Amino acid sequence: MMTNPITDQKPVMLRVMEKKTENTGFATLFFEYSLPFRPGRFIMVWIPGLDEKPYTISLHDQDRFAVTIEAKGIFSKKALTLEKGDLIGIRGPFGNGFEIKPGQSAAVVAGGCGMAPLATLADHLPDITTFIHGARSKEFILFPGRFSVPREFCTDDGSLGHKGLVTDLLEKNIVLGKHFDMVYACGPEIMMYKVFELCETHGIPCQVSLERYMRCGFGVCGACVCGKQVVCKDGPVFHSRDLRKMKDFNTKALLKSGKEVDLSQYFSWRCQ
Amino acid sequence: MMTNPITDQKPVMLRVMEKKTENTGFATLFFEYSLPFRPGRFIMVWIPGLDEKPYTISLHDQDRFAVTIEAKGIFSKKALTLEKGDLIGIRGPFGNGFEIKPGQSAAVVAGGCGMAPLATLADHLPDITTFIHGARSKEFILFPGRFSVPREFCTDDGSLGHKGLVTDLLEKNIVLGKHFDMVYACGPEIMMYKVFELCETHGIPCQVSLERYMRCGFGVCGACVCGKQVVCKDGPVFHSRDLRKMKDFNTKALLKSGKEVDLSQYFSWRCQ
Amino acid sequence: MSIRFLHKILKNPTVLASGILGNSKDILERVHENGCGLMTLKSIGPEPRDGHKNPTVIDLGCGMINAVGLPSPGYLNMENEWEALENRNFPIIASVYGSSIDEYRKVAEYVSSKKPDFIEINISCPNSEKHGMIFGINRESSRDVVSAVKKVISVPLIVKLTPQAPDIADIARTCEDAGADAICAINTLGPGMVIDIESKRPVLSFKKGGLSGPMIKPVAVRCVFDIYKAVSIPIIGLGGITTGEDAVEMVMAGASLVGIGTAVRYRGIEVFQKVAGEMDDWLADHALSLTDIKGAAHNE
Amino acid sequence: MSIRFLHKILKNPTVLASGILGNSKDILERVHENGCGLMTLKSIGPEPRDGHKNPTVIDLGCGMINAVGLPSPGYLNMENEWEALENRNFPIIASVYGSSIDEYRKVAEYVSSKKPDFIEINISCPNSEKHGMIFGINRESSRDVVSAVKKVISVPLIVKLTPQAPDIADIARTCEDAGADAICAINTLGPGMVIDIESKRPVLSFKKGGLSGPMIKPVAVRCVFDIYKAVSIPIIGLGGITTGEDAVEMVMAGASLVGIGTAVRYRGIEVFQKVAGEMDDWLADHALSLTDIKGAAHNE
Ligand SMILES: Cc1cc2nc3c(=O)[nH]c(=O)nc-3n(C[C@H](O)[C@H](O)[C@H](O)COP(=O)(O)OP(=O)(O)OC[C@H]3O[C@@H](n4cnc5c(N)ncnc54)[C@H](O)[C@@H]3O)c2cc1C
Ligand SMILES: Cc1cc2nc3c(=O)[nH]c(=O)nc-3n(C[C@H](O)[C@H](O)[C@H](O)COP(=O)(O)OP(=O)(O)OC[C@H]3O[C@@H](n4cnc5c(N)ncnc54)[C@H](O)[C@@H]3O)c2cc1C
Ligand SMILES: Cc1cc2nc3c(=O)[nH]c(=O)nc-3n(C[C@H](O)[C@H](O)[C@H](O)COP(=O)(O)O)c2cc1C
Ligand SMILES: Cc1cc2nc3c(=O)[nH]c(=O)nc-3n(C[C@H](O)[C@H](O)[C@H](O)COP(=O)(O)O)c2cc1C
Ligand code: FES
Ligand code: FES
Repeated sequence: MMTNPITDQKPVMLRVMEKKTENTGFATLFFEYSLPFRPGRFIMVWIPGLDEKPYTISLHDQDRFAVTIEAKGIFSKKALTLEKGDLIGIRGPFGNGFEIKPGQSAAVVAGGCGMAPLATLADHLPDITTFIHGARSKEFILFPGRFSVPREFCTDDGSLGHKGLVTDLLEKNIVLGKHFDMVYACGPEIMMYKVFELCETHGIPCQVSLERYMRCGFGVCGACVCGKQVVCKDGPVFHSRDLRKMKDFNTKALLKSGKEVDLSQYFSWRCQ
Repeated sequence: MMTNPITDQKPVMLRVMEKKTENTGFATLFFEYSLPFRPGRFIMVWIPGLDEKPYTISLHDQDRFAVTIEAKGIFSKKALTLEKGDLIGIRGPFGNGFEIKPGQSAAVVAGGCGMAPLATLADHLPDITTFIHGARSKEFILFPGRFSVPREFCTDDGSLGHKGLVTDLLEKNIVLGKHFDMVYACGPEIMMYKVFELCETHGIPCQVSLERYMRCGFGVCGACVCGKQVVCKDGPVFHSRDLRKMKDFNTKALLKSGKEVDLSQYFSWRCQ
Repeated sequence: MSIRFLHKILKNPTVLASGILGNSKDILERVHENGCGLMTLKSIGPEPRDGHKNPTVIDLGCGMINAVGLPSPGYLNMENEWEALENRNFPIIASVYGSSIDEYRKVAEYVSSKKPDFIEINISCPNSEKHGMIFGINRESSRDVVSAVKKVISVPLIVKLTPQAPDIADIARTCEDAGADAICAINTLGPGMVIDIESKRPVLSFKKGGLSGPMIKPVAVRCVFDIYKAVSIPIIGLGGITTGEDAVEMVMAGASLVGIGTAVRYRGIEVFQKVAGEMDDWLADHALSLTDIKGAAHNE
Repeated sequence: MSIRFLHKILKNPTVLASGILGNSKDILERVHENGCGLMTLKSIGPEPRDGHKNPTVIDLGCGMINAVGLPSPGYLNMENEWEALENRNFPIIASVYGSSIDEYRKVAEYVSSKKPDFIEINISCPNSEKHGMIFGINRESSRDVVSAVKKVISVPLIVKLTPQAPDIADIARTCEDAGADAICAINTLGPGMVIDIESKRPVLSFKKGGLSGPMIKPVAVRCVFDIYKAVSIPIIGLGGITTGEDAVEMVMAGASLVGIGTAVRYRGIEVFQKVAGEMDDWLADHALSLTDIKGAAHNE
């Protein structure tokens, strides 16, 4: 089957080329297709008859790309029942992606499924000096053996590495005198906020990747706004210089209805 | 005023840059604009509130082009009242244009206003060995002094050159042993038909430029069909190999209503 | 990909849209040679009409706008054309318009005597103040014109609908009940208007015109989808079809045949064989037949 | 290019279309900072609604198709938003929808108490089986909803119309007679449908959706042209406006202000200052004012 080019216009159906179960409740779907790519960008994944949701590109090389999905609600659970050869609709990529400057010494801080966008960053970034990954427990650690840079782990239950938060490890590194030109973080919003605060305290710029409910993916419908920012278009990656002005960062988000609510209320029905 | 690019889509208004009265009832309107050009192509000229008609490009150089219009009906008469600075709508160019092979020895045969498309051909064609121009009388000879190749003239009233038809002159040249690889002709359809017949008799290929009532200019509406040919798109220039199969050539044309009539009836309301 | 449409076997499901390339036998023959399965003539009216002054047809990039103004020699002035068409080796639809039920009946009855394979009544043309449009947006007038024409013709009747109808499915159902043998949808959309801002004037001499081509495809697909749910007679789906994939989409919405008009602009007269070939290829690639995919978008 | 619109002076004639970028003060403020003269809020309804499942908004190249499904927190659940908007330094239109006259009245009355600069009633949304559309295609229902709402609000009333009305000028005139202070035209066109042929399913979860963007501009211009002839209240013209030239065209058709929605996709939030700047430049080049060109396409 010849595939039409994937664009940010109407979805194009692609066959799952391979499916890899990462660990409890996570799987990676591979597609044979070369997307125009930058780490941190995302695609909209459509399961006809069900729904369409944004997913970060978690792997990208010459002739394939992948998304890594955590089973949460109806959609992601259904996505994980897909098998090799099944068709899925894709449009994109969307969003800005991470800002990368060669030669910068960088820390990468991933929480749970927040590993997905950071994985391609780590694949592409030459100068990671610290790579921190936190998860609920050992079984939830993504992509073992993938990266050349070793990760420092932490888990909620202490089953692997430090028992505690990724910010503990980041702070330790900073306090121990390690120099970072940039910190990249993705995970639960509260975690990203804590990373941001820590970075501000120590005068280190950071970039985090936000998540909001999305419809269009290209900055028109307003579903994903966060203060003055349009997450799908201006983001999903935001730099410290933006975050300082984003009073809704870690405080507010819009429900599907457009209702503005506290983040806790928002995440009570959204993933995490 | 910045001008939008002229295309074969909606008309773009251009200012008349210069107007040159050629002689009794003829004028050339110049425009400062560089069109993608081939001799024999035409544009649609729109006078807002009045009508839109096809005109051949009668001059083309680096940064300007021109149309040469003969005052006939309401439209062309109105066009000739336009002055420098007036706005006129233009879309195009349309049509195929003449087929030109370098190194071919060519005869060019123009009748009246049929000089217009042949003028740019003569400007571009290096190897004209015979250039014949017929007109009603001396005052109707177009573009004096323009061409490097001298013209052989003929007039209906004998006021300049041979008294008689362009085909007389063409035949004389052939009979005298002049060799032509190609004959290019434009003028009244009956004249072009006679040129074609003469060429067929002597085994010389020819190209003629036909005229039909036109609407779209790009081969959709069918106003201009001539047998199996769509004059605006497949033509207006047709080669002997087409003409042989075109049983409507010099016999039939469609009126505005789409009614198929004899050419004489057609031209009783069309120019010439 | 030969296919049966009512009483006729066609070489493929492509149809030349009415108003494209005209009525003379030669050009229709060329369209047929270029792979078209069924040729519709330009709509024929009761009186000779020159149509509007130019500009009448303008390309807009993702489609066209036109207000040709229903030029027609008038149904009584086409003897040459009918004579030539008598010896045709291809199937045709003769399209008919009028401004009253009487005119439709009169023209259709005469045209029927010339034995086209089908007669289509254009109750949807937006280009003329007086003609057509009114019939296609109203249930009663649609019914009356269809039953009047049906009584006087001896070939199957196709009714061509306008997307301006507030409920096109309802009109289609009404036409079916009144005796239509097939539906053709859609005619041009709109009307629209394009103003030239330098001259401050509408570009079309008639000011308003109908939209066609790729930009109307979503509306055409929706109309065919709605009509398919409402009727059991076959549908000729058209509006923006340019590629085999577009044609497949239209069939999935419910079309039996696919009309092509504006795409002649973008892909030449060869568009018919190209689209038919692309449909074939797509079906072969997917190991499906036309029947398999007809109306497939209606499955849950 | 500051301009008076009813009782308000706006910095320029550009208007953010309803449903684009939403209702929160911050984002509207950003739109204003990016050069927009008047910001319309996403339509507010009687009940909380999540809208349809995705896909809801798809780009088609020469425009978009959407069936967002009128998501709304519900008019009683927006206290945060209203509170924030109280201290705004920019003018807004609050857009309201309902599925009955009572709902329109109830929501509009409440919204009026929050003192937006204008209230717009969306009697034209095609995205929901139940809501809106029906009002805008019918003369009686348009009249009734306009006069009902007019009675209970204390800010000027704008009525947003649908191009699906068989005679939009007639609806506009009816609305004017019923007390509308301005007309907004047009809402999305269609509806349309896009089918994915591989999965054989309509791409939008709601199947059908409204078309917007460049491909609907000719219809929008024609509607504004028709309405301008029929009414004397001002018109907000929108549908496909992407450049200053598009805006000038819409003004020549008869618009007083120009709405921008889909073009945010093609030119970013900066589209407002870009379009306003391009309009200014065009007018300066031609030594004309907005007033000079308003309705200019109507001159013979
Ligand atoms: C830019 C971006 C990138 C992303 N990248 C990834 C990625 O790489 N990997 C990944 O796994 N996810 C990613 N996500 C998140 C992803 O889009 C989905 O939100 C996630 O997969 C959950 O979707 P779901 O439909 O399965 O869950 P949902 O259906 O949204 O369900 C989540 C939880 O909330 C509940 N719930 C759902 N709807 C409601 C409701 N209306 N009211 C109350 N409760 C409700 C469900 O029952 C479930 O427990 C990304 C999001 C964004 C914005
Ligand atoms: C490809 C192409 C290239 C052309 N190039 C040129 C060119 O370079 N220069 C040029 O001068 N012309 C050219 N023409 C011809 C041109 O398009 C016009 O046809 C010509 O200018 C006459 O137009 P008009 O409107 O002035 O005359 P028309 O209005 O067509 O009138 C011509 C004559 O017919 C009469 N008439 C008009 N309409 C009717 C009717 N319905 N019934 C009865 N009588 C009627 C008029 O009164 C007048 O006497 C070209 C045509 C084609 C197709
Ligand atoms: C120039 C032009 C002329 C047309 N004339 C007619 C006509 O005479 N009768 C008719 O029923 N439809 C007419 N139509 C409508 C087409 O048949 C067709 O319904 C419409 O263009 C949509 O199809 P398309 O997008 O493939 O062009 C015309 C369309 C165009 C572009
Ligand atoms: C995603 C989207 C959502 C919309 N939501 C609304 C809405 O809630 N209320 C409304 O009156 N119009 C809504 N519209 C219609 C627009 O306001 C506008 O009328 C239409 O899109 C045409 O303008 P445009 O071509 O500039 O986008 C919406 C349009 C889009 C594209
Ligand atoms: S998802 Fe529509 S604006 Fe971000
Ligand atoms: S002018 Fe329309 S086909 Fe030639």
